[in-house]
Order: sequence, then C-alpha cells, then structure tokens
Amino acid sequence: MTLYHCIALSGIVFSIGIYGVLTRRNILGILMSIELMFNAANIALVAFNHYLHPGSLWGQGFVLFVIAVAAAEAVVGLSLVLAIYRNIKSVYTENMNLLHG
Amino acid sequence: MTNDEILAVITGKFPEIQAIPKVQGQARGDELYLSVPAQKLPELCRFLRFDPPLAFDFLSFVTSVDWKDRYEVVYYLVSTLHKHKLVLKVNLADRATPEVPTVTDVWAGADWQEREIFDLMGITFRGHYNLRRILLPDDWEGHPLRKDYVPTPDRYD
Amino acid sequence: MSQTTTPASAADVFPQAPPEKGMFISLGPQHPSTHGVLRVAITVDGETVTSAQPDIGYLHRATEKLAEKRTYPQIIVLTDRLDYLAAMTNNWSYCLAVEKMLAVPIPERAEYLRIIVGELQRIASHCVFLGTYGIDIGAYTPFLVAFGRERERILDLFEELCGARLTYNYIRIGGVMADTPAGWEKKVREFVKEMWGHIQEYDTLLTYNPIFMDRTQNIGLMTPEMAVAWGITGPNLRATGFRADVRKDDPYSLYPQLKFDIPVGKQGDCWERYQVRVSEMRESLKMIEQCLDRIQPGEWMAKLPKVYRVPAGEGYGHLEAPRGDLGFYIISDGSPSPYRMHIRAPSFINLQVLQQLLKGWKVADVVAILGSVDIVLGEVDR
Amino acid sequence: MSPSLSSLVFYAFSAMLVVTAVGVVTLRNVFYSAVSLVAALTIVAGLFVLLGADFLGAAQVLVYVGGILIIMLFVIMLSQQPRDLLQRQTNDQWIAGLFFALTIGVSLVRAFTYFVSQTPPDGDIAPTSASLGRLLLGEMLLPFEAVSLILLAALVGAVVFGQEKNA
Amino acid sequence: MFELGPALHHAFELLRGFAVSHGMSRDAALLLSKIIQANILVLGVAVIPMVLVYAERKVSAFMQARLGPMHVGPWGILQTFADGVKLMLKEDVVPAGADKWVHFLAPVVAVAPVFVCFAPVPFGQGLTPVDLDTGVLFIFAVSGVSTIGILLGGWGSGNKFSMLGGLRAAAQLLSYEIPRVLSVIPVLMWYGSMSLGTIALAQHGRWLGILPKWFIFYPVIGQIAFLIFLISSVAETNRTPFDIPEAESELVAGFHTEFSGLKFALFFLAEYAYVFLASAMGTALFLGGGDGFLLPNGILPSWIWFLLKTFALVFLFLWFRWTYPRLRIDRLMQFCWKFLMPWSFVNIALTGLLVLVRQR
Repeated sequence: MTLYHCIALSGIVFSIGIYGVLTRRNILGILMSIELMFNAANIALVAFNHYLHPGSLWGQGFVLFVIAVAAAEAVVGLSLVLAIYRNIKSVYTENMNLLHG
Repeated sequence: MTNDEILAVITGKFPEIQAIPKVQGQARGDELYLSVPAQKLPELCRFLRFDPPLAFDFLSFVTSVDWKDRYEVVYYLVSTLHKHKLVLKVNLADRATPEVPTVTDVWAGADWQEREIFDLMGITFRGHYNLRRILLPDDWEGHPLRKDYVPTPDRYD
Repeated sequence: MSQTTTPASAADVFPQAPPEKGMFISLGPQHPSTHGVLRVAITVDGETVTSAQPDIGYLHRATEKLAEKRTYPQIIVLTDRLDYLAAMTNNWSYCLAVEKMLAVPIPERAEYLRIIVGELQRIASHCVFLGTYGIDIGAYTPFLVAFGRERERILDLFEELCGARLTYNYIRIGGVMADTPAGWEKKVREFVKEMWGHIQEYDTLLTYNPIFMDRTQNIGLMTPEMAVAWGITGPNLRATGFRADVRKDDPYSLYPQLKFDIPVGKQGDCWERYQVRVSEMRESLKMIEQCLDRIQPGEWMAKLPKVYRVPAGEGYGHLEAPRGDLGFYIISDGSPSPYRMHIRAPSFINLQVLQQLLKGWKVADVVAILGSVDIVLGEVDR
Repeated sequence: MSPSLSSLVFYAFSAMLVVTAVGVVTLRNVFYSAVSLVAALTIVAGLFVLLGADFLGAAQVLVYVGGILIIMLFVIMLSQQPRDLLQRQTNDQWIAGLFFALTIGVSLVRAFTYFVSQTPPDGDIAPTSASLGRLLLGEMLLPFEAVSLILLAALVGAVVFGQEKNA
Repeated sequence: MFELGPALHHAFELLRGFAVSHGMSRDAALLLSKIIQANILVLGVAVIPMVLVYAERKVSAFMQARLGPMHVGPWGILQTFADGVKLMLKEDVVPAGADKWVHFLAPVVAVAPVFVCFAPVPFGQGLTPVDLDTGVLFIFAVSGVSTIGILLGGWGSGNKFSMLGGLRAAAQLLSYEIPRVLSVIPVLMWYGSMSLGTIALAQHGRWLGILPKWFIFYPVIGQIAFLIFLISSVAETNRTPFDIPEAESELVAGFHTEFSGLKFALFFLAEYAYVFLASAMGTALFLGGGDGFLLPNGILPSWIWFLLKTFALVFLFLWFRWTYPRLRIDRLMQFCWKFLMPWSFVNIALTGLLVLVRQR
C-alpha cells in the first residue's frame, strides 16, 4: 500500500481510459472512457497528497475541482450527444461525417 | 307555447308537413307528433333549432322502429327555454336501402345514437362523419333489432 | 328558470374524424380507472391528447331486443341491470312510462315510498362515484368511507325492504312490491341524521383538499352550449351552470310538493362535476326527511287486473336518474309484450362528449376527466 | 487500521477497479459498460476513503454515481436502438490504440517514480471535512468561485443544446 | 437505566479478549467483531420493514373504518411474515424481451445502499454502528445510488411503458434530492459537524427548563428546515402524494411491474427501509436523537426514545399516504424547483445570519 502501488494503479486505469477513447465506436463509450481517465488522475492526486504532504489538503481540494469540471464536461457532452442523436438517429462516430464535405 | 301554436308556426314555414292525429283508444303522450318526409328533415331541423320562438335546442333521443312493411325514425325534441316538446317521425318505405340525412350538424348529441341505429337497425345516415358499427363487433352480419333478424349461432371456432 | 342557450359555434362543438399524427395509446378495456369494460383509443402528440375515440359494446346484452319477447312485468327485471349502481331509478323510470300509457292512478303512500327509495338510491350511487373518483386521483381513504360505510347502510335498508342489495325490482307497475317492514322508517330517519355529518366529512377529506383541487379544477372545461348540443343531462350538465333537472322541468310523482333546490356549478370543470354531486346528496337528504314527515300508512299498490293489457299506441316516461335523464320510449300493439322499447340511457349520451372533452388536455388528466363524467357501462352498452 | 489489513483491502480494490475499467472499455452492450462504470467509480470512492480522503469519497459517490452516471444512463436509454447490440463496438484501429495506450501508461508510471525516489511512510488517517472546508473558502477561494462559473456555463449550455428545435 | 450501548461495547471487549487469548491476532479479532456488528445491523434493517409493512396495513385500516389483517397470528402480527413467504414462493417471471442481467441486477442495486446508509445513524447513546465524521453526506451519497436501481428496473423489464415509468421516477428522485440536501445544511451549519452522533448529542439539554433544545424548536430556521426535509423525504421514497412511478394516473405502469416473487419483495423492502431511514435521520437531525422529554431522563433508555420518535415520523409518512391524492407529474416538478428549492436557499441564508449573531 505504498505510493508506488497507487501510481501504478492510476497509470493502468489511465491507459485503459485512453484505449477506450481511441477504440470505442459509440460516442457514449468514449465519454465514459474520459470519465475513467479523470478518475485515474484523481487517484494519483489523492495518493500524492496522502503520502507527500499529509498535512495540507491541497491535493484533495484540487480533486474536488476536477470532479466539478468533469461533471460540467459530461453534462454538456451528453446534451450534445442527445442533439446529434436527434438529428442523425445514430450515436456512432463514423456516422457523424457531415463536415467531411 | 301549446302544441297548436307550434303546429301553426311549423306549417306556416313548411306547408306539406302535417301532424299525426291522436287515434281514439290509443295511448299517446301529450306531445305534438309530426310526420316528416326524409328529404325535408335537415332544413326543418335547422329551422326548429335556430328559430327563436321554437328554440328546440335539446335532442332527447333518436330511435327507430321496424313496422315490418316500413321503417320509422323517431326524433324527440325538447326546448330547454320554453319547456315544450315535439316528436318527429320519418317513414322510410323502401326496405332495401333505408336512408335518412344526418342531424349531427344540428345537434351533436345524435352522433352515437345514429351510429347505434345504423348498427342495430341498418338505417344509413347520409352525411354522418363516422358511420360504422358502435355496439356490435365490426364484422357482424345482419342488424339484430329488425323483426326479421335470424340470430346466427354463436361460433367459438 | 333556465337561461337561453346561444346557438353553439359549429367549429368546437361538432365531432371531427381523428387526426393521423401522434403516438397511439389504448386505455382499457382492462384498466383500473375506466369503471368497467370501456376502451378509449387516444392519439397523443407528445404529452397532449389530440383525439380520443371511446370504443364500447363489450357489455352489450341487447336489452331492447329481449324486451320484445317478455311481458310488461317481466321487463322490470331487465331494467335492474341497466345502470347496475342505481337499479331503483331504472325500475321507476320504466314503470313511469308504462303507467303513463295505462293511465292508472298511483296511491300516495306508494309515491312517497318511491321518492324515498329513489333519493336513497341517488345517495348510494353518488357515494360510489365519490369513492372511485377519489381512487382515480390517488386518494384511497374516501372509497372505504363513502363506498364502504355509507353505501352499506343504504344497501342494508334496501335489503330489509325488498330482500335484494343490487337488483331490487321493488318498484312495480302501479305501485311498490310490498309495504315497509316495522321500524324501517325510523331506521331511515336515523341514517339521514347521521349522513349529514358524513357529507361534511367528505368536504374536509376530499372536496377542499388542496391537491385534489389542484388535480381537478380548471380541467375538462365544458360550456353550457356544448353540453346541451351534445345532449348531456344530469350532474354533468348542471356543473356547467345550466339549471336543468327533470324533477323541476318535467315534474313527476309528488316532486312538485317537495321543497328542494338544484345545485349548479359555474364553469363545468372536473371539480364542479364532483361538487354538484356532493351537494345533490344534501338535497336528497332534505327530500327524504320531508317525505318521512308526510308519509301515512295506507294503500301501496293500485288495483290492477291479474293479466292487464297495455292499450296500443306509444308513450315516453322519463325521470332524473343519478347519472341524468333516463327515459323509456315504449310502443305497444295491444299484446302483453311491447312491440318496441327504446331506452334513453344518460351515460351512453354523456360518454360521447369525451371525443370533444379530452382534446388538448394532458395524458395525466384523461383519467380525471373520464372519472368525473361518471358513466356506468351497463347503461352505455344496454 | 493496521498496515497489513489496509494493503490487503487496497489490492482487492485495485484488482476490482482494473476488472471493471476493462469492462467499461470492452463490453459490447453500452448499457453494461455504463453499469460497470458505476461499479468502477464506487471502488474509486472506496480507494479515496482508504487514502484518508473521506469527504472526497462521499462527494465522489454523490456527484458521479448519484448524478452524472444517472444522466448518462438516461441518454443511453433514450438513444439505444435494438440493432446496436449486433454491431461491433470497436473500430478497426484497435491494435494501434492498444499499443499507444500501453506506451503512455508505462512512460507515465516511469516518470512519476523517477521523481519520487524514496517511498515515504504511511500518513495518519484523520477526518478532513472541516479543514477541507476551511481550505476551500480560505486560500482556494478563487478556483472555488471560478468552478461555480464553469458549472453555470455548463448548465446553460446543456439547456441550449437539449432544447427541441421546434419547441 | 439499562442503556444498551455501553453494555454492547463491554460485551465486544470481552469477546475480543477471549479471541486474542485463544491465539487469534488482534487484527483478526477486531475484524471479527466488526463483521458481527455489521450482521446485527443488516438483520435489524431487514426486520424493520416487516414491522413497517404491518404498521402501514393496520394504520391505513383504522383510518378507513376497517380492521386490517386479523387472521394470521393474534391481531394479524404474522401477516407480513406470511406475505414474505408467499413472495418467496412466487415464480420469478422474467419477461421474454427483458434483459436478463439487468432485470436481476435492478432490485439488488435498489436495496444494497439502504443497508449501508444505516451505518452512521445514532440509534442511542453509544449505539452508533460507525460514527462517521461525514455521516450526513455519506447517507445522501449512498442513498443516491438506489436511483440507478430504479433506472435498471425500468430498462430491464423490456416494455416501453415501464421504461418511461423508470425515467420519470429517476427524474423525480434526482430533482427532490437537491432540496433534501439543502434543507439539512442549516443543521450542519448550526452544529458545525456532519456526524449524526455529535449533532444528536448537541441537541440534549433544555431551554428554560422545559423546552428541549431540539433543532425543530429553533425559531424560524428549524421549522422550515424540518418541513422541507420531510416533504422531500416523502418524495424521495416515492410515497403519496408523490407516488408517480406506480400510479396508473398517466397510463404508465410503474417501473417494478415486471418483477415478481423475491425481486418484488426486495423493491418493497427498499421502499420501507428508506422510509425508516428518512425518519431516523429526521429524528437524529431535528428531534434530538436519544434525548427524552417530559419524563426525568433516565427512566427510559435513549434508544427507546430514538425508536419512539422515529416511529412517530413513520406514522406521519403513513398518514400522508392515506389522506392525500396524487400530484400530477408537472406540478410535482414545479413544486420542487419553484417552491422547495428557493425556500431552502432562504433558510440557509437565515441560518448563516444566526450563526454570525451567535459568534458575536
């Protein structure tokens, strides 16, 4: 249960997130993978705060802001997806090629 | 207004409509009974409905009778303002395709009652916006309320 | 003393064919709030109803055809099953029509008994409405109180009187079946005294309940012109502010001697249709008290030969049933059974207004409006 | 909690977290991946509590699991079509993606460990809500107000995008 | 007098000492006692809904001029037990078009959070299972998870109507969670702590000897906070007048119509457990937890007082159900966003002022 274990875990989850973003066809899948990446970062932040600066709580404060921003991003992203779905009746990234000219 | 005044007003406007006299020994209500030819019905109804002294704004009910040799459609009208009543009777001699113009454009209340008469007695109402069977299933053959109706055996196939 | 009715504007009153656009929902025939086997086909555009087409006929028993094969006294049994929540008034209306043709005088005690029993039946029928309408809107307690407690008391009184709780055929052509058992009038007087308090209870429990008012006020509005044009009668018509009651306009039996007034609403919304029925219960109580004060022992059945023949001809008798103007149009050819009998069923005619009334309201209001019109399918399908 | 017990719990949590994270990324049915994301985020909340951030764990569950994921499930339910279940969920360059993800992951971990040489001792676990509150409204007041602006902007944006055009 | 809390602590001390003396490491003994405590809590939370179901049937019966269940056991006490057995024996129907896994998962996700939520609740003096420092926030966070259970239920049943029911139920729960959290903030501000135990303890004592120092008796802020909390808790537990999900009012069957047998029993258990949880929180936050009034404190132990007050609040929930009709869905949302929320903001501002005045 050392700092190194936490960082390793955060790295693994982050790479899973990236893999998800790059390979998912469904845009909702991509949004979820981004949530995963946010959480990986949060784990690392909390771990650093716990091990390197136990006294101050700056790390945890910062994680709160990350959660808030992630919430804002997810809400806007989802309403965009809904708007797109309403127009082209599909949530698959390759169908969103209106700008391909 | 008494029956005679109503009769006077109506025969003034429609000379060929005459009242059905009360036969001695036969029971009959105190309303005024009129016999009306089918094609004059819409015009008469509009007159009865919107003419101020008559103002028959309430159609109590519409029904039909199968007298074996002819059909008869009965309209029972009431004026909620003057409290007087009137019964219209329309005789349909031809039994093959009995047809009467609709009155739904004058009294909306006749809508389902005409559909019920069409369903159970087989009299079509020209101009009705939605004339199809109301009580019996749509694929039912025959009209039960006719005197010559032979009930088809129940089929539970 | 009814007001003049202006000619209804054609556009909003007359039925049009249902539009095609929108999602289709079928409410019924098995549905908790259609009070029996009724299916309403509703097309919905988003949340608002664009068209509603009630589909009836599931309870059609061809009463009118059956009547042509039965003798006059036997038909009384058929009429019980028309409006199965108000069998007393069905029998009475049929007997009125036949008595009008027979022109036989009815003894005074029979008339008073008929009024007492008819008004008790009106209270029982309105109790059923009150209970089921509470459930439609979501309040379960009024049902147990109104249906469970009050109506049971009335049914017990009827059971003591004529042995039946639902299909009484107590009122016969020429009078009533039998005289009242000993102490019956005292029991009715007790019930009436208690009932005043119970109606007060309904007001606090449901009528002035803020959520109930919020669910029913200004919903399902109906104008007097529209009501008269559609041939609506009974509490639904009076709720629109149009004072019309057969007991006053075309009086029968001893109603002219009784003092009672006609509760009337203002704008014909669901709440007023409910409110008119509750105040009608109070009027019925007043009438019963007056009848109980005036009734004297005496003859309760007119002198009629064993087998009597109704003279040939036709006759129309009608009265103010709990749901509206219930009438029987009988054509007789002198034989022991009628040649043709037509039943003017108030629920059948009141129900067709739904095609017009439901338009434009939200889906959640459909149940409230349908419940407030208070129809009974036995009477609709005949 | 004594060190041996907490490391045992930590290993269990991280194993579950990796499994559910892989589930999010690879499950064919988007609905199932959303459900596994719910599991993943609750485990992350557990990890926060394990690392002494109890207020954060509760906040994470409240905001993520109780808020964002429900809206995500809403959108999935509204946009799910029967034929989606049949199609492949991954596009064709998944090998390249896998390789790229691995390099990023390994290089990140190497970078962290490079700077942090010694492994410091385990800090003590103390309730953090009160001090976190004082911190947020003390030195971190500026970012606190800035985030509230971001949230407001997101709210307005969501309403604008979500509106029916013909409404 | 016979306080249960200290007695239990002493018992667990003995147990741990006994285990350690028999060669079990301190850690294992501690873990063992924690597991036993958890089991006691889960058992308690499973039993309470049984009592509540019986109470609801009896209370609604007496309100409706009838007797309620009388046959099974004396005064129908075993009725709920019989219902439970019946539900277990019922066939567990999974509709053809339904999604098997989600259909199985829905009741689990709906029920599991309830057991966790009872951890920080102070049942009496020393009887708090886990006195979390972030008690109140923890309960709100974990009870939010059961909304997902309802969504899964709606989606898992396969038919369009129950999905719509599920969406509407989730929308209602989400929007009423906000005023519920906001209504509790004044209490936290006043007592400066989120742990339910400390808040309940801080409300002991008397004003001028008679009026107990409960938060509900604080001049304005107490009543407003309590009312908003109560109303939004009724909405959170989907009970009348907010029971849109299983109402037939808009032709939509509720989200849990496709569940039968044990799964339906779980949804049922979740609803009643949440009612008890809401009343327990109400008692701890607003009615001073185990603090007795009138009788000189000491006659009745604190956990009896806590149960009495909680059942009083539960009676309120039952009372609402059998008197109020149902709100329409759009009026319900309007009531939340346009009435409850502004008032809770006003209340928070007021409490802020009072806290400032108190500090002077």
